[in-house]
Order: sequence, then C-alpha cells, then structure tokens
Amino acid sequence: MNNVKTVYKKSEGLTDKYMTYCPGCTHGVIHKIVAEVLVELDVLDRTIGISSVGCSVLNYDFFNCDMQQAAHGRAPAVATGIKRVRPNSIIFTYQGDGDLASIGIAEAIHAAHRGENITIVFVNNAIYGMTGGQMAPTTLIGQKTTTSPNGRDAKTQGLPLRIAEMMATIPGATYIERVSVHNPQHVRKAKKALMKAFTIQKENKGFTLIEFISTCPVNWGMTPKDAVDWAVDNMIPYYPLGVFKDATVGEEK
Amino acid sequence: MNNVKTVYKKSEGLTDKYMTYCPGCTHGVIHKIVAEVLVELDVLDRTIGISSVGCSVLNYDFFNCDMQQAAHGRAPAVATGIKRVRPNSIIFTYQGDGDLASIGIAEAIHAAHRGENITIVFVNNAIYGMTGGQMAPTTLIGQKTTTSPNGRDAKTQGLPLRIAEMMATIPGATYIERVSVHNPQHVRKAKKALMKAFTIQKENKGFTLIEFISTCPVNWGMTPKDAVDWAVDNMIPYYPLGVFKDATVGEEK
Amino acid sequence: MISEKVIIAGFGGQGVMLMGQLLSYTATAKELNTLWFPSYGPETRGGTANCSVTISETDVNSPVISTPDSIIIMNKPSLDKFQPKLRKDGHLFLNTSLVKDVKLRNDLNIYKIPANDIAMELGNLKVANMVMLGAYLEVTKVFDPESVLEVLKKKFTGSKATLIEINKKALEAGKQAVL
Amino acid sequence: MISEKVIIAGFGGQGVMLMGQLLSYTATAKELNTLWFPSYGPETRGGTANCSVTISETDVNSPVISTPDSIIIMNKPSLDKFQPKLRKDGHLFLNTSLVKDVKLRNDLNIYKIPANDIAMELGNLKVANMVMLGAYLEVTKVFDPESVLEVLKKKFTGSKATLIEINKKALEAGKQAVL
Amino acid sequence: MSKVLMKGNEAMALAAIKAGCEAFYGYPITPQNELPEYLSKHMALHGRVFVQAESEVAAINMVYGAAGAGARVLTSSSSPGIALKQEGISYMAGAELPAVIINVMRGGPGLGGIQPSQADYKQITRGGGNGDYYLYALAPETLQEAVDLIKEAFDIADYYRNPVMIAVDGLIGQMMEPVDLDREVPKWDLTPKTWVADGNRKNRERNVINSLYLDPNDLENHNLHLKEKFDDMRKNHQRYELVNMKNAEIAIVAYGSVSRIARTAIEILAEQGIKCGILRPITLFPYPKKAFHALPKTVKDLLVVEMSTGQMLEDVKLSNECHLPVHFFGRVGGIIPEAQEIVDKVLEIVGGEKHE
Amino acid sequence: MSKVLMKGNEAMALAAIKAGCEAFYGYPITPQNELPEYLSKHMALHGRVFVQAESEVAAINMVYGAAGAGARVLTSSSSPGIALKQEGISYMAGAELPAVIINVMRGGPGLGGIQPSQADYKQITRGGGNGDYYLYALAPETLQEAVDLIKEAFDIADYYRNPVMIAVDGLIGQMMEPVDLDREVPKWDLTPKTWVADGNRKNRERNVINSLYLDPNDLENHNLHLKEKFDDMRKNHQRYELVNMKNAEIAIVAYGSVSRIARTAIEILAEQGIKCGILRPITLFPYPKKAFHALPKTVKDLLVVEMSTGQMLEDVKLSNECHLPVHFFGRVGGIIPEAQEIVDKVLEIVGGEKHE
Amino acid sequence: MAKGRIIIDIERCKGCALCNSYCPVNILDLDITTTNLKGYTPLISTDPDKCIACGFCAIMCPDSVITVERFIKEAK
Amino acid sequence: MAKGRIIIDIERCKGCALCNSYCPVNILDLDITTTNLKGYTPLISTDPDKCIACGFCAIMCPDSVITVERFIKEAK
Ligand SMILES: Cc1ncc(C[n+]2csc(CCOP(=O)(O)OP(=O)(O)O)c2C)c(N)n1
Ligand SMILES: Cc1ncc(C[n+]2csc(CCOP(=O)(O)OP(=O)(O)O)c2C)c(N)n1
Ligand code: SF4
Ligand code: SF4
Ligand code: SF4
Ligand code: SF4
Ligand code: SF4
Ligand code: SF4
Ligand SMILES: [Mg+2]
Ligand SMILES: [Mg+2]
Repeated sequence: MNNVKTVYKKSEGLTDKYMTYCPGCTHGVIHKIVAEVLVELDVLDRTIGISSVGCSVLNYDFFNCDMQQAAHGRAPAVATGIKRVRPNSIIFTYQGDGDLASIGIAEAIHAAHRGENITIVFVNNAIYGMTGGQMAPTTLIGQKTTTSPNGRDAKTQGLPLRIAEMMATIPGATYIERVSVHNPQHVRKAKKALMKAFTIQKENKGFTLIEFISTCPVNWGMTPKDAVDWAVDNMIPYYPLGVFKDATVGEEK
Repeated sequence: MNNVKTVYKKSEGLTDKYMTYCPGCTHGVIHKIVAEVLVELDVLDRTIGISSVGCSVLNYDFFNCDMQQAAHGRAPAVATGIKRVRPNSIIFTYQGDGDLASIGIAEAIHAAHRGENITIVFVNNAIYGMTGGQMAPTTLIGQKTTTSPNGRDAKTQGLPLRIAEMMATIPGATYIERVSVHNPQHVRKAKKALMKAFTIQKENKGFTLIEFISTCPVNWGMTPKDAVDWAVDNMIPYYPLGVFKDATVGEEK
Repeated sequence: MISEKVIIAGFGGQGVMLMGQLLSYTATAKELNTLWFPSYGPETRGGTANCSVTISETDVNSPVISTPDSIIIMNKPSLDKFQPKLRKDGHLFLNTSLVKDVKLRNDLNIYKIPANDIAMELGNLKVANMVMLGAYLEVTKVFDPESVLEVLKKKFTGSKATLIEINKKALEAGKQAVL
Repeated sequence: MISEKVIIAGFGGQGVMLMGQLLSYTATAKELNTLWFPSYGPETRGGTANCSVTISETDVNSPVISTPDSIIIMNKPSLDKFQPKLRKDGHLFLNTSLVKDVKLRNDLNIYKIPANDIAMELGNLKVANMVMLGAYLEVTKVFDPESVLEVLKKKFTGSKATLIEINKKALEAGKQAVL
Repeated sequence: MSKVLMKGNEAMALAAIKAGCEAFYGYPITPQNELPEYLSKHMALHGRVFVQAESEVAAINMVYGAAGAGARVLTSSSSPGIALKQEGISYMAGAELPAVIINVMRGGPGLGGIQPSQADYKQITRGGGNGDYYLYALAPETLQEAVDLIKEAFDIADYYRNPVMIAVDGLIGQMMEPVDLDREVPKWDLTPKTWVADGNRKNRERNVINSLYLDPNDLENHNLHLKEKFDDMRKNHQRYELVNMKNAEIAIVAYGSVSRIARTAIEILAEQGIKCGILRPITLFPYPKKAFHALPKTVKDLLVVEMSTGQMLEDVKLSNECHLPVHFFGRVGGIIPEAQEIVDKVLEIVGGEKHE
Repeated sequence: MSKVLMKGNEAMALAAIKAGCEAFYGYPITPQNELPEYLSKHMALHGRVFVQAESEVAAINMVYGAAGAGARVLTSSSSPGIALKQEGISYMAGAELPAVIINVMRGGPGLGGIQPSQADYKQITRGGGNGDYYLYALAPETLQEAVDLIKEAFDIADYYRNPVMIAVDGLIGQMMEPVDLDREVPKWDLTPKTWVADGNRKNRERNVINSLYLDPNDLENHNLHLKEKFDDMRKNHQRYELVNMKNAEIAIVAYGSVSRIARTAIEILAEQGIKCGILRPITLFPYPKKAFHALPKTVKDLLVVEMSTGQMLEDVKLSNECHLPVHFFGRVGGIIPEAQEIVDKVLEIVGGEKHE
Repeated sequence: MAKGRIIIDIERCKGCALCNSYCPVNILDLDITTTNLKGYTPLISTDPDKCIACGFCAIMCPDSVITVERFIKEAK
Repeated sequence: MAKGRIIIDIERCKGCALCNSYCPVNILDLDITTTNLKGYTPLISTDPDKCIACGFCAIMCPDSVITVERFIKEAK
C-alpha cells in the first residue's frame, strides 16, 4: 500500500521463534533494541552473540545471528576467545546480574581490563530470574527473594553492587553507561546507548558495557507494569542512569 | 642490661622459621609490619591468617598464628567461610597481585560486597613472582615479563588494573588504602594503615583492604635497592598512595 | 487396600501442584505411603505444569507414573500429553471449561467438569483446582473431602484462613458435578 | 661408545644449568642422543640447583640418573646430596674454592678445582662453571672443548659474543687444573 | 515422631540442621534450589550461618575455610556446579577437611538439561580434581534414607576428615515423601578436632590447614596416609542392599532413584514368574564389592541400570571379577527409565542369548 | 631436518604452532610455564593469538569461544589448573568443540607439590566435569613423541569435534631432548567446519554453538550421538606400544615418563636373564584394551608402574579381564621411581609368590 | 480519522498488559473474551480510529507483537 | 660515643644490601670476606660507634635480621 508507512515492526535482527520470557518481562524489550541496532549498523551478518546462563540462556534461538552459549558467568571470556581469532566480527554478550555481577564478575572485569573490543549487554533485574528468584548482588536492601526471605539485610548480605560505577574505574574500558527501558522515551535512550557502544566496537575503539535496569515481574511478584514502576521508584535511585565512562570523549571533538 | 633499650627486634608475630623469600624482597617487610600490628593489637591468639598462592604461599610457616592455606585467588572466600562461623576471630588474607587481581578478583570483590569483616593484605609487585615472572594485571605498560617479552602492550594486553580505586567503589567496603614500603617513613605509614584496618575489623566495622606497592627484585632483574627505587619511580605514579575509601569517617568525628 | 496413581496437569498458575500436594499431605496424615513428583524448571514457565501422586499402603517404589489410574486435566496440551498414558478403564477428569472439542479414548471413565465456570460462580477462578479435586475424590473415594479439608486448614493459616470456606465450597461443588 | 651420565649441582646463579645444557647441545650437534633434566620450581630459589645430563649413542631411557658416572659439585650442600649416588670409581669434580673440609669417599676419582679462584684470576667470577666444565671435559673426554665452544658461539650472539673469549680461557684453565 | 511430608531438597536441608550443620555456603542451581532456599530461612532461626556465595568456586572455598575452623559445614549444587568445585574439593581432601557436599544431579555434559540424571558417577567416584583422593559417596534412594544418610554423613566426614558426597538426582530433590526426621542414625566414634585453625588458641600450639608439601618425600607420605584412609573405607565401610535375592536368577544393579524403579520392575517380573533381585549400592565409593561376593549362586546374569550411558559398568565389572555376564540398560539426558523398559530388558536377557 | 635440543614445554609449544594452532589461552602454573612463555613470544611472530587469561576458568572458556569460531586452539595447565577447567571442558565436549589441552602433571591433591606426577589419571580419563563424555587422551613418553602427537592432536580434535588431552608430567615438561619438529605425522580426514559461529555469514544459515537441550529427548539423542564418537574412538583409535614382548614372562604396564624408566629396568632385568616386556598405553582414553589381547602367552604376570597410588590399575584389570595377576608399584607426590626399584619389584614377582 | 493503525500478532501476545499503559490515547486493553493458543488473553484495540501511530505500545511490547503503520496523506 | 647498637643475626641475613642505603650515618656494608651457612655474604657494621640507633636498617630488613638497641644514659 502506498499510503501506509510502517513505523514499527518486529526487527529482522530477531528470529521468528516464540520468546520464552514470562509475559511482560523487559528482557524482551532489550532484545528488540539490541537486534534493531545490529540491523541498523548493518553488522548482523558478522555478529556473534553470546548467550549466558539465566533467563536469556535460550536467546541463541532469538537473535538472528551466529550465537554461542556460554557457561554461567563466562560470556566475556568466550567473547574474548572469539574476538581475538575473528577480529572482524562484532561480538556482544548478553548477561544477567547473577551471571555478570556474581559468578562472572572476574571475566567481565578482565575483558574490560584487557580492553577487549566487545560489547556487554548487562541486564540488571535485581534477582536471579531463571532459577526462581534468589538474591543477586544487585538485590536491593529490604528486597525479598527466595534466599533473602526477610528482605536483603545489609549486615549479613552486604550492600548491593553497582556494576557500572565499578567497571568505570577500569582503565582499559572505553564506554560504560546505565540505561532503563521503563517507558518509550527511555527505550529510545537505551537504544542510543547501544548504538554508541556497538559503533565504538565497530570502530575498534574498545570495551563497552551498557547496564540495563530491567524487571522480573514473576519473581518480584508484580504485574509487568507494576514491576516497571517499581524499578523506577526503587532501582533507579540506587542505580542512577547515565554515562559512567566515555574514553572517546576528547578524541571525538 | 638496664642501660639498654631494645628499639627494634624481630616481631613475636613471626615464627623463627627462615623465610623463603628472595634476598631483599619487600614481601618480608610487609610480613613484619602485619605481625607487629597483630601483636600490638593483642589479637595474635585469635587471628587466623590465610596464605594464598604466590611467593607468600609458605607464610603459614612464618606468621605466628593459626593459618589456613587457600587455593589460588580464593583466600577471601576462605576468610568468609571462617569469619562467619568464628566471628570472634581476626582474619586476614595475604595475597599477591596475581592471586587477588587476576584469578581472585571475584572473591575479593564479593567479600567487600558482602561487607565481610576481614582484612586483605594485598601485595602488588606488578608481576607473578612465584611462577617466574609472568605478566600480572598490575604489570605496567612497557614492563617486560616472561609473558610480555616485548614489554606490556596496551593494545593487546590492556591497561594495568588499579585495585584500590576499583574496590573503593564497592558500597560494602569500609576502608581501602594504598601504601608503600620503600623507605622507613613509608613503612611506618603502611603500618599505620594496617593498624587502622585491623582496628576496624576488631570493632566489627567491616571490610578493609590495604594495597602494598612491593618489589620483586629477582623477576624485575634488579638489586633490591634498585627495585625499591623502580617502584617509587614507576609504580607509585600509576598507583598513587592514599586512602581511597573510609566509611568510618563521619562516624568517628 | 489403597493404591492410587494420579497425574494432575494444566497451565502454570492453575494450582495443579497444590492439588497433588494436598493428596500427599492427606495420605501422610493417614500414615499412608505417598510420593509427589512435579515437573520442574523453566519448562514450566508459561507452559504446562504437572505432578504425579502415588498413594499406597505398601512402599512406593517407582516415583514415575508410567500408567496412571487417574488423570486430572486442566488444559488442552495436558490432555494430549497424558491421555495416552491412562490405563484402560482409568478415570479421566476433564476441565471442560478450557478443554473442548477434543478426541477422547473410548476405554475410559470420563468425567467432564466445567471447573472454571463453577469456580467463577463461586466467586474465585482460583478454586477451579479444588472443584476438580472434589470431583476426583467423589469418584475415586481415595479420601473423603473432610480429610483433605483438615489438611487445608493446617496449611492455610493467618490471612489465608479466610480462603478455607470457599475451598470447601469448591470441593463440594466438584462432588456435585459428578454425582 | 659414548655413554655418560653426569649430575651438575651448585647454588642458583652459579651457572650449573647452562653447563648441563652446553653438554646436551654439543651432543645434539654431534647427533648423539641426550637428555637434560633440571631441578625446578621455587625449591631452587636461593637454594641449590642441579641438572642431570645423559649422553648416549643409544636411546636415552630413564630421564632420572640414579647412579651418575660423574658429578660436578659447585657447593657444599650439593656434595652432601650427590656424593652418595656417584658410582664406584666415578668422577667427582669439586669446586674447592667453596667446598672445603669435607669428607670424601675413597672409592672415587676426585678432581679438586679451585674454580672460583681461577675464575677470579681470569677476571670474571661467573666463569667458574666453565672452569669446572673444562676440567670435566679433559678428564672424561666426552667431547673436546672445541665442540663445546662451537655451541657456545652459536648461543652467545650479539652483545654476549664478547664473552666467548673469557669462556674459552676458562675451559682451558679448567683443563690445566686437572692436567 | 510421626512423619512429615517434605520435598527432597528441603528434607535434606533440615536433616543437615538436625545433624548440627553450622554453616551452609552455596550458589543457586536447578534442581536443588529449594535446599539453599530452605536454609536461607532456617539456618538463621537456629543461629547458624547461611551465605549465598558469588559462585560455586567461592562456595566450596568458604566450606574449606569453615571446615578448617572446625565447623560442620554443608554445600550443595548440581552437576555443572559440582564440576566447578573440583579444585576446591581436591584441596579439601588434600588438607583433610570434613564437609558434606550434596549433588542433585541433572543431565550433561555442559549446561545439558535440568532433568534427573546419574551422569556424574565418574565425577563423583573418580574425582574430578587433581591428585590421589576419593570422596566417600552415598546414594540414597528414598527421602528417608537421604535424611538418615545426611545426618550420618557429617559424622563420617569428621571421622575420616574427608569430604562426603551425597549423590542424588533431580527426582529425589524435587519429590515429596513422608519422612521421619528424628530417626536414630549410627553415631561414629569421633575424636575432638584438635587440628583446627579457628583462632581460639588458649591452650594449644598454632594450627595450620594446608595441602602443600613442596618436598616430594613429605608429599608421598601424605599421599600414603590419605590412601590408608581410602583403603579403610574400602575395607570397612562399603554399604549396599540386596533385595529379593533368594533364588534370583538375575540381579539388577542400580542405585538411587533408579533402584526404586527397579523395585517396581521386579514386582512385575515376579508376576511373570521371573526371579529377579536388586543389588543396590548405597556407597558409590567405596564401591560395594562385597555385595557381589554375597550374591547367591542362582544368579546367572547382572543387569546394570543407570540414568547414564553406563558409567557404573566398570565398577560392576571390577567387583564381579569376570564371574557373571554384565548387561546394561540406560536412559540419559533427563529421561527416567520406566519399569516396563527394565522388565523388557530382563526378559530379553533371561530369554535370549547372553552378551556382554 | 636435523634435530634441535629443546625443553619439553617449548617443544610442545612449537609443535602446536607447526600444527597450525591459531590461538593459545592459558594461565601460568608450574611446571608448564615455559609453554605459554614461549608462545607469548612466538605466536605473535606467526601472526597468531596469545592471551594470558585471568584464570584457568577464563582460559578454557576463551578456548571454547575460539573453537566455536572455528579456530585451532590450545590451552595448557597443570593439575589444579586442570581441575578448574572441568566445567569448561564438559561444555566443550557437550557443544562438540575441538581443542588441545596439555596437562603437565604435578603432585596432588590440592596444591600438592610441583614435582612430576601421574596423579591426574582419573581426572583425565574419567572426566572431572559433569555428564557423559570423555577426552581423547594421549600420553607421550619422549619429546619427539610429544611433538608428533601434539601435531596430530589438532587433527584428532577436529575429526571428533572433541577436546584432546595431552597428558605429560613435570619431567617431560622440564627436560630437554633433541627433537625433529618436522616429522610427518598421520593426517586425519577432515571435513570443512561448516558448523562454526564465527560471524562470517555470507552463504550460510546462522550457526549456534550450544550444549543446552532442555527437552530430555533431545538431550538423550545428543548423548547417544556423543557416545557413538567415544565408541568409535574405543573401536578404532586405541594406541599402544609393546616393547620386548617376545617370550616375556612378565609385562610392565606403564605410560609416559614412567615407561622410559621401565625401559631402563628391563635392560637391567635382561642382564639378569629375566625376560620382561613393556605394555605402553599411548592413549589413556580410549584405553588400549587391544594391547592386552596382543600379549604373548608367555606373559604370566602384569606389573603396573605409575607415579600415583594406582589410578591406572582399574583400566588394566578391566582390559586384562581377569586373565593374569596384576601387581602394582607406584611412587607418588613427585617422587620419580628408580629403575632399580622396578627391577626389585619384578624380581619379587617372578621370584616370589604371586599376589594381587 | 485515524493517523495510523496497529496490527496485533495475537498468537505472540502474552497478555501482559504492559503496552496498554503507554498508549497516549488509551485505546489498548486485553480481550478477555478470548485466549490464544498459548492460553493468553491477547491485546485488542478498543478504538482503532483514535490511534495516532505513536508506536509507544509497539516499542514497549517485549514480544514484538505490534506492528505500527502510519497513514500517509497523499500529496495533494 | 654510640647512641646504640645493632645486633646482626648473621645466619638469617641474605646479603641483599637493602638496609645499607637507609643508614643515615652510612656504616652498613656487606662483609665480602665471609659467607654464612646459606651461602650469603652477610651484613656488617663498618663503624658501630657511629650508630644512632635510628632503627632504619632494621625497619627495612625484610628478614628481621637486625635488632637495634638504644643506650640509655643513666639518670644522673
Ligand atoms: C555453574 C552454574 N551455576 C549455576 C547455574 C544455575 N543458574 C542458572 S540461571 C542462574 C541465575 C541467573 O540469574 P541472572 O543472571 O540474574 O539472569 P536472569 O535469569 O535474572 O535474567 C543460575 C544461578 C548454572 N546453570 N550453572
Ligand atoms: C589454580 C592455580 N593456578 C595457577 C597456579 C600457579 N601459580 C602459583 S603462584 C602464581 C602467581 C602468583 O603471583 P602473585 O599472586 O602476584 O604473587 P607473587 O608471587 O608475585 O607474590 C601462580 C599463577 C596455582 N598454584 N594454582
Ligand atoms: S523469570 Fe523474571 S527475568 Fe526471567 S523471564 Fe520471567 S520475568 Fe523475566
Ligand atoms: S620471586 Fe620476587 S616476589 Fe617472589 S620472593 Fe623472589 S623477589 Fe620476592
Ligand atoms: S501506536 Fe500509539 S496511539 Fe496507537 S495504539 Fe499504540 S500507543 Fe496507542
Ligand atoms: S501486545 Fe505485547 S505488551 Fe501488549 S499485552 Fe501483548 S505481549 Fe504484552
Ligand atoms: S640503627 Fe640507624 S644508624 Fe644504626 S646502623 Fe641502623 S640505620 Fe645505621
Ligand atoms: S640485614 Fe637484612 S636487609 Fe641487610 S643485607 Fe641482611 S638481609 Fe638484607
Ligand atoms: Mg537477574
Ligand atoms: Mg605478584
């Protein structure tokens, strides 16, 4: 039809497989914008995504590019392994907060430390979704999970880790930003952040990490909309959005 | 003798065993002040030290207290295991930069993240001493090691990690300081830092880490004095001394 | 001698796990042997959930029910999965509110219960499972509904205690549905 | 037929590893079979270092020398460790600059070489090892010093080339010491 | 006490508390999550320690530390998580530290699947870590047995100063059965832990927990000392059950949940007039070689049934010492064998020709 | 080409380069450090990749990634480091990825010691990771053989899409021997790697590297597919050497550096008129069962000699199928057995009474 | 008149009701009269004519259920 | 007159020469005329009378080789 313009449709960066996420989980939103950016940068054909262990483990079925599934927490190491032998490829890992902030923090830090030219998509939903809602390093104080049944207690379980802030101190890292997908405006902002990160990678400028504030309606025990609101009210105050490191700055001007 | 006062002698915090470090290695200096602090705080009898894997692996023979030898990089986990079941004990780990900054960074970060009430003595000598001088995450740009034979190259090996700076961003950590032992004045300062750290632990105020700039004359290929001077000229500029986090501040005044 | 092997299956959220557990709790209270085994893991997310319950006066051996005596089917995919396994002359309890227009074997005892509709009438869709259970108990006579209710009372304490009444009604309604 | 098993031992830094390697390199150049095996790891730090060299026209089997034909001893702890292993009538080369007042077996061929003193005279303490090697070669005739020097020339290139002359002198001085 | 209906993972957790377990360190993984979840609530209620570690590697090293400080300590995981613990387990065996490790097995290799499996048999009995060591490994088949063995396992670990592995699978972890948590279990003869490095040094010399022996002579002696312990386990503490062996013509060798299915199978076989017994290993290490000597002469064939491609076969062959033909039936990847499949296999053997 | 004198670790490194190894990912550990050190210099010279990983865990997962992208890839470590790699190795076997892993064994358990040992036999042959898988495992005895096997190992790994383990010890890693690096080795029949996920997707569908199969049916099929590969290895690719077997009355079973010592022992024995042969496994998995069938009738006893407390004994018993008495002599913890000790043991056996 | 329209791929919809809240003209709801094959209550537009083709719903839908089309006024 | 003195535990000394550089009165050197049992050339004070008992040498010695004593002037 000539008098109709498609302003939004499912990205070609995604396959047609039915996504296994729970209804209303923002993992799906993040998948979409990653896929869109890969298509818009015209790199899908040379991209290898790394699925990590978490709810997103099956996304090797969802992203419409070469994929490798990595052991829990080790996606940045797998990414390093690939990128070093296939430097022309575009590599991203997609990791949850259990995967990256807990078991895999060493691999994430050292990929940044070596300045690996890869992009980490880090999905912080303050919980272990896949395994049924255990406490994550990013679980907020007072938040109830199956392993903090009385709410996370600073005394015995510590204060939540701020990954973007921590990773930003690593000299080898190029770009670190924290974004959220709680409304269309922020989805667009988040996509811009991804665009920046993948562009940096495309230009061989080094390590990039985008942290996403995300939801887990099922394990938080909320409707998807309430979950998004909870994230805005509770997570963003502790995990402020913004650019935490941008080593391309001076150079670009 | 009445007219003689001993102003310095070997600490009772050390055993009589012959220390296995190479001649002039500052590991020995750090051992001495750790031992002295434990004696001065009168906690030797309830201290458990954790030897890590590195040149200091045998220091379970040197510190005159209960000791546990930990797997490479895992000393903070071992410390956590102990402290939680024996909260009245004083626990320190003694870890090299290979041990803590490379293989063990996850365990160090998460001990801080949980706010474990332990003290980490972190010895940064910019190299793997024990195994014959391989590159560490803290090896300086241009520094030659057996696995960076042409000098560390930022392009392929990244920029050196700054541990104190990175750990200081962890909300759960209480006190982080970087010190050096390159002359008597700095040894005294370093001892003060240790005193502060162990005092914080004694008062159950949480996680403390003291990073030491140290030398490896043998693998750096220098005399002990040249090594100390090299550390001052090359390491301290990249690894500035100072307090990076002190969560006791407001409270103390 | 009681010896019953039942599989209960439906969507996640329909309370099939609880149904099975109630049977096993009741069996335990009666000092019978019993075993409850659920489907588990992410496969259950959004998809189907089921559990197997064995109740016996002798030891329960195999935890897996190859040939159930009864199946309680809360949705269509579950029928496809479990109908073939049901033993000849076994009892098939069908939630006909959700399972319609399906092919049924002709060597079975089939009980059609519009459980969702009944539950809605009772005022809470969530008790559709108890409606099915009421029907199941009435037909198989494994336990009387009172024993199950006894267990329910022990489990539903505090704020949940208010739910006992409606569950009781649901059990009764299920019973009526197959009378 | 050449068949030689020698252990070379001393402090770390005395160049015992190099001595052994030179023998194995020379053997390789002559297309003989050979095997060099060092003590390794932190035990060698500050403490003693040693290596075993086997040279043979037939296959070298066991990499471990249980009963050496010769031992070259650069310091006292090494004498204690290896003298008992030396075969009867074996050759014991002793750096008497450092190993003094010791008990020696009387079923051995013993060569006393003040290697450090000789090396000092030559102007470089570091070549004490080559002095010992010179003595060893002269007695055992395993290789002529020229062949070893040939290898040394290949190894010492660039700035190290200047060291060849003094090493040559050291080999010669060692030879003289046992003539 | 009367029995309570509990989920396997929770019953095992509670059994540990009853055994005086002072601390749990672990990391979530399906299908054992209810175990740490239960403990996260109940350890604190008992004044005990629960820590969710950052990883399995950290967890086992926390266990190392707490055990070295003299505490009774537990960790649990499932197959890939156990793989990650191998270095730490080797350290514990090397440093002679007691602990109980529960492995709720799932399908492999790699990430594999999450359904029940016995594919970690090699990992459990042959050690995935470096060096000459073994774990005392117990494989219960019911929740009651799991509870009883876990309670005893802490004693066994302390007795031998060696980690004890409880080998179960997703079935046992996820099922509910009535259990009596207060049944008496054998008490082992334990001596005070004078070797602990717990920072409580009033009347003793300092203690050191360590597995490093740079002098090969010392390390050899240490290894021989450890070997004595493993030999003692082999000699004195094999465990097994023989079921229905009287006049049996064939014996099924199966452990854990598979032996339960075998029990159903032999009932079906009995109806068909086939006398089939079960040799059920309870210890996977030490493997119950003695059970094979105890088989009646009537047994002419052995059928090994496993949820693996045949990992226990070697132990059966070694124990059986070439006396009887050994057959195999296995399902893998999370598929649980059905009793009828076992029955069919038995019929094939007793009916048909014998093959290895 | 004429031979060059090289240290074992360096010769193995160079062999990998000659085999077209495109990338090395590893972490330092004694006694294999010269291997990564050599590669840190020489890989770059050949335009290849060398990365010192932050840990053994990271290293094996880098290997996983590079192998998944189709590269020939190597890692090396020593015993405790290999224990840390177990999860990753299991993943590689599960995802069917080829790679070569060199284990320069040292004493254990735990930190143990750094002297030569063969105490990882179980870890190597029975897998320390979870699930039903094996590694093709080669145990060279000389540097020449090490070089030749490593060159072939990359082919074998590609052929089977499975990791290949090179099992050596500190002796082989640290010794120097003359080697010919350019000897021809068998070429395996390799098909193009159409399965790689390397981001080079011109004319193909997207590829996925994965070991997860949530549906048990799929996972069972996958396991059975893997088993076929391992069975094929067992059937077609056992390797061994029989030495001096003609009329031998006793056979020593020994691999790697111990078989070299055994060679010296049988020379001594020959002088004393005792005919002793050596059965030398070259593949530890598949274990060379065929070698036992090939033993001459004159052999009346088997003597297993190892640098472990007897980890290979089970394989020998299984292969020997109860035909001959099996004896054992071992040294552990870094102690290298002396030829004379082996001689004495043989004399005890052929002279004295037979015992198991 | 509508500025555009949305096309709902009903079988992919999980009835999560996330999109609804972001529609500026409030025309989205779940269609409780039906369930799709997966058992979910799918999305429906209650007043398609009001759609301004802003795309907010589509952007927020985690499952790419919604396609948004804008009607283009024909030039002159 | 010396303000104090140092006592050198010769057998523990590794002859590393680290301490020397810190002596404000420059009286420390290695005694190349001898080696200790471990084979090291140990430290010696070349002019003990000059020692001011500052302790710098002892503080810097990694091996706790040096004990420092200060002479106390007798009260009156
Ligand atoms: C080695 C290992 N440990 C544990 C697990 C179990 N596991 C699967 S997913 C997961 C947590 C995932 O949480 P997160 O990364 O936050 O992802 P989410 O599901 O929340 O998106 C865990 C612990 C595993 N598969 N492997
Ligand atoms: C799991 C494991 N990996 C590697 C090693 C080998 N290793 C021993 S010490 C060491 C490095 C130590 O370096 P560092 O921590 O900097 O201590 P230093 O010797 O410099 O004081 C390594 C890699 C080991 N023992 N265990
Ligand atoms: S469990 Fe939570 S994070 Fe995982 S898919 Fe469901 S809602 Fe999303
Ligand atoms: S190797 Fe370096 S760090 Fe280790 S003891 Fe020697 S000088 Fe010190
Ligand atoms: S495109 Fe905009 S106006 Fe139209 S339905 Fe979606 S949110 Fe509402
Ligand atoms: S269209 Fe998308 S966001 Fe809206 S209810 Fe359906 S699945 Fe949820
Ligand atoms: S105490 Fe001071 S003055 Fe005396 S020798 Fe030592 S450094 Fe010199
Ligand atoms: S006294 Fe101490 S610092 Fe001085 S040379 Fe001796 S060992 Fe070195
Ligand atoms: Mg999460
Ligand atoms: Mg270091």
